[in-house]
Amino acid sequence: MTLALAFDGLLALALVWSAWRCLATPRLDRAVVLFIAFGLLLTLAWARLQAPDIALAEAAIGAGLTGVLLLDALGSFGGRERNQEGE
Amino acid sequence: MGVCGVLLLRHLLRRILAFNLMGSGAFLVLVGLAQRDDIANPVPQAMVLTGIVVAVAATALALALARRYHHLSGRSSLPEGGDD
Amino acid sequence: MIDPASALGLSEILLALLVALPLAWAVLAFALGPGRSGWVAVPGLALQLSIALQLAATAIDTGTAIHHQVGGWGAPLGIDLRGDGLALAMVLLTQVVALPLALYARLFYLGRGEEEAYFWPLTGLLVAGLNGLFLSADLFNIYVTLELVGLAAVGLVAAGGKAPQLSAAINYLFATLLGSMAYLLGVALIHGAYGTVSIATLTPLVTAQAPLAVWLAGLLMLVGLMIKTALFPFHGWLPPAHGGAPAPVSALLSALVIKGTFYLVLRLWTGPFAAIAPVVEWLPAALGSGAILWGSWRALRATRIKMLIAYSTVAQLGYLFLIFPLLEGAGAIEAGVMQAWAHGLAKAGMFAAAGVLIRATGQDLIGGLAGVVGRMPITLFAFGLAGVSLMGLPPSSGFLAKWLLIEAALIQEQWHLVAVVLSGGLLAALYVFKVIRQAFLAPPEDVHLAPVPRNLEWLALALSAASILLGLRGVELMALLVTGEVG
Amino acid sequence: MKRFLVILAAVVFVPILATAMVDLAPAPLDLRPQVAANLAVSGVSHQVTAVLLNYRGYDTLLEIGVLLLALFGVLAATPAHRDIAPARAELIQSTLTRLAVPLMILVAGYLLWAGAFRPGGAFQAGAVLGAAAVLAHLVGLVPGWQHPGLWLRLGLVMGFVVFLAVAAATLGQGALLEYPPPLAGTLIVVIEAALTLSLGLCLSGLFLFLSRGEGVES
Repeated sequence: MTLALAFDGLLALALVWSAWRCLATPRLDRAVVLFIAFGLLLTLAWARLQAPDIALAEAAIGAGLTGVLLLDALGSFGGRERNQEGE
Repeated sequence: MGVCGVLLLRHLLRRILAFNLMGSGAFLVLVGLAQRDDIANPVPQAMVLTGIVVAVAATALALALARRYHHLSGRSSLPEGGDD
Repeated sequence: MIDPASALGLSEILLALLVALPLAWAVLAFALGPGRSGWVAVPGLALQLSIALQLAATAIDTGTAIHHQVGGWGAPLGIDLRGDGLALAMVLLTQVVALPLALYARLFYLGRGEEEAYFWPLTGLLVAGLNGLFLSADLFNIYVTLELVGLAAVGLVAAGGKAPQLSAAINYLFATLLGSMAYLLGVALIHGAYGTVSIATLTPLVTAQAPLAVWLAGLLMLVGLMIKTALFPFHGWLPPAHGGAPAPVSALLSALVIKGTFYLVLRLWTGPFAAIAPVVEWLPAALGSGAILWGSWRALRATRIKMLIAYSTVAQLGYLFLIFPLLEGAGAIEAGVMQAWAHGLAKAGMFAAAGVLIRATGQDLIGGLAGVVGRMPITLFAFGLAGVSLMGLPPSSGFLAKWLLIEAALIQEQWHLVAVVLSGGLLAALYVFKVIRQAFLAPPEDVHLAPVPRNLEWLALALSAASILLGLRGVELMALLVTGEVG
Repeated sequence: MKRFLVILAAVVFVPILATAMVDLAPAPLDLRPQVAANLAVSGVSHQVTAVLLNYRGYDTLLEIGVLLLALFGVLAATPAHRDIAPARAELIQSTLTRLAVPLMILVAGYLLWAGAFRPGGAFQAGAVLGAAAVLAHLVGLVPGWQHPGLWLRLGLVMGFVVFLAVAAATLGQGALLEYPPPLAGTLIVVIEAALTLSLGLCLSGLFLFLSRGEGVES
């Protein structure tokens, strides 16, 4: 029981941390990768919340498809904006 | 949980990321609060499934607009201030 | 009280059709492909208008709201549709404005296949979303309709646009998504607190007991919807989006889309949150007053005609939110709905007229309108009539709306609201005359006006005239509003 | 200034939200017994699917509308360009993909079938189908889409049309989407099958249409 609780606590921390890093990291490509990691962690969280349907959908749509869309967009935006980011 | 990054970040792609994180937070609240007794509740779970599809639709539209804008203007963040 | 699901009456079937029909012609329009799709939209909208009229008549006759239990389950397990006076009045407004605008759009997009191709499917989903929003009695279902409306509106603004239009669309998209997320978090908290999202089931529960989470939810939903309604100071996204889109789109957005979220604020305020809302009743009114003054001022300063109209929308929205401190007394809802109608018709007419003027003169600066009075008297008359309604001169519906508002404010001795309404009318007069006066100036010698289909002008006039004439026939609308308030 | 205000708002908001959620008393209403009690007549034995396609099927109908809407929006915002030759991938990758795609289609079929009584269903299956198409596109087996032809358009809207048609048909008998209990299972399977195909097409369409209009540079 305590092990499960510790796992949940760790998972929650990891979720918040990856979300924060995803927005705070200066590099866009890293942000996208962190977002996909966030999606996978979220999948785990849904599984812990006894929501296997959502876990499946999150893995396929949330992390998978959205991730691919983002990566593809990243490619089209190219490396140019890193210098615009300074604001 | 409180990811209010949409307002702060300038780069379009980052704002789209922030929106997705915000949505995930709301979904977690929806399901988490409904099963405080640790027994699965199918009603909010189905709502979240609906919500995920809506979110991916919104994300795709946002990406399409952002890419098109980038393509046309060469910029990846919106100009400050309105015009008249 | 509610009929068993097996014995559905005709009006209950019609209620569901109001959502199903536009969905059907939207996908049909897409499947048919560019060029042929307009033909399904107009009959579809005409049918919807007749359904809405029929339902309104039924509601007035029977004096009760019309229910429809989707899936036959009934709330809270299933989702209910509920057409009471307020909802039907807004549905009717939607069809009344959308049908002439669809005719207008057919002419407007003539020979522009590429731009037209996605106008119809997007419009169909927009109308379906609006009808669904007005009729739904389920908070989560309303979230889905909100997204339907918001994304359709963004798609319409963006369609075929250049960079400035896209930037407006993107800003609009983020504003509307931020609003929906706040709303969704509110719904999540409500569901957590009560275990249901059905409005009818919720109302007594919230009245009985409202923990902190529910207050927070109410606040989140209120702010989210205000962002989506573009209430001052959240109005930043509206003028570029409404001012930058093609004329039929601007008209749809200004006349209808923002009314959807206003309706929702009103619905929640008088429904589930009736017990806790009065604590913050000054907030919408204060922001509304700010909107009237700031929007009118910016409209006066605008140099481009559609930006002027868009800022005028910001100002006119302000009146809608003045009613909230007055809701405990009589007449406030009537004033709000009358204002929604008056502004919806007038603003649709005004954007339609502006579209004609811009098409004819080939540019959109107010300064370029000199001399159009001689060439296009009908359009200018349409613009003027819409202006009369916005100013609130009798006998227009705008006058009726402002009169009802002032009357309610006087009864409850809210003098400052009276002052805001009166000064708003004065400012509206100033910015409308700014355009009209320019049109009466002598034209420069070498002015060439492009030919514009005459029917475009007549349609603009029809919308504006409707806004005036409604002032004479407001009684029916008022009769509709009182039905089903306790049902 | 703006930055400071937003951070301040977030710092104030998060503890309030947390307190509000911790303080919350148990909800007075619990729909779980109702969901379970009506499962027998809902036509499926998995609770989430029952909510999704029966009790709250109307939500799902509108949600497919939102997905189509995003597709229309993407199409409207990105004008078609001349065809671009798809990038040729390495032999190994493309061979692997050739193997993976049928496998993914199989998985999608399983998920669809499983949805009736265990986790899975049209959305997950559609997503897998969409991912398969995207993968195939990335290694050059499927070219990017430019103009949606008639058949593609029909495929994209088919799921929605079938769903809407069932809704309209049930409207005549009872309420919107009120399935007659003996037929409920069949109707849901028909809707789900059509939805899976269209969802797959829509989701991959979102991807495949996205990159058009930028063909000149890539």
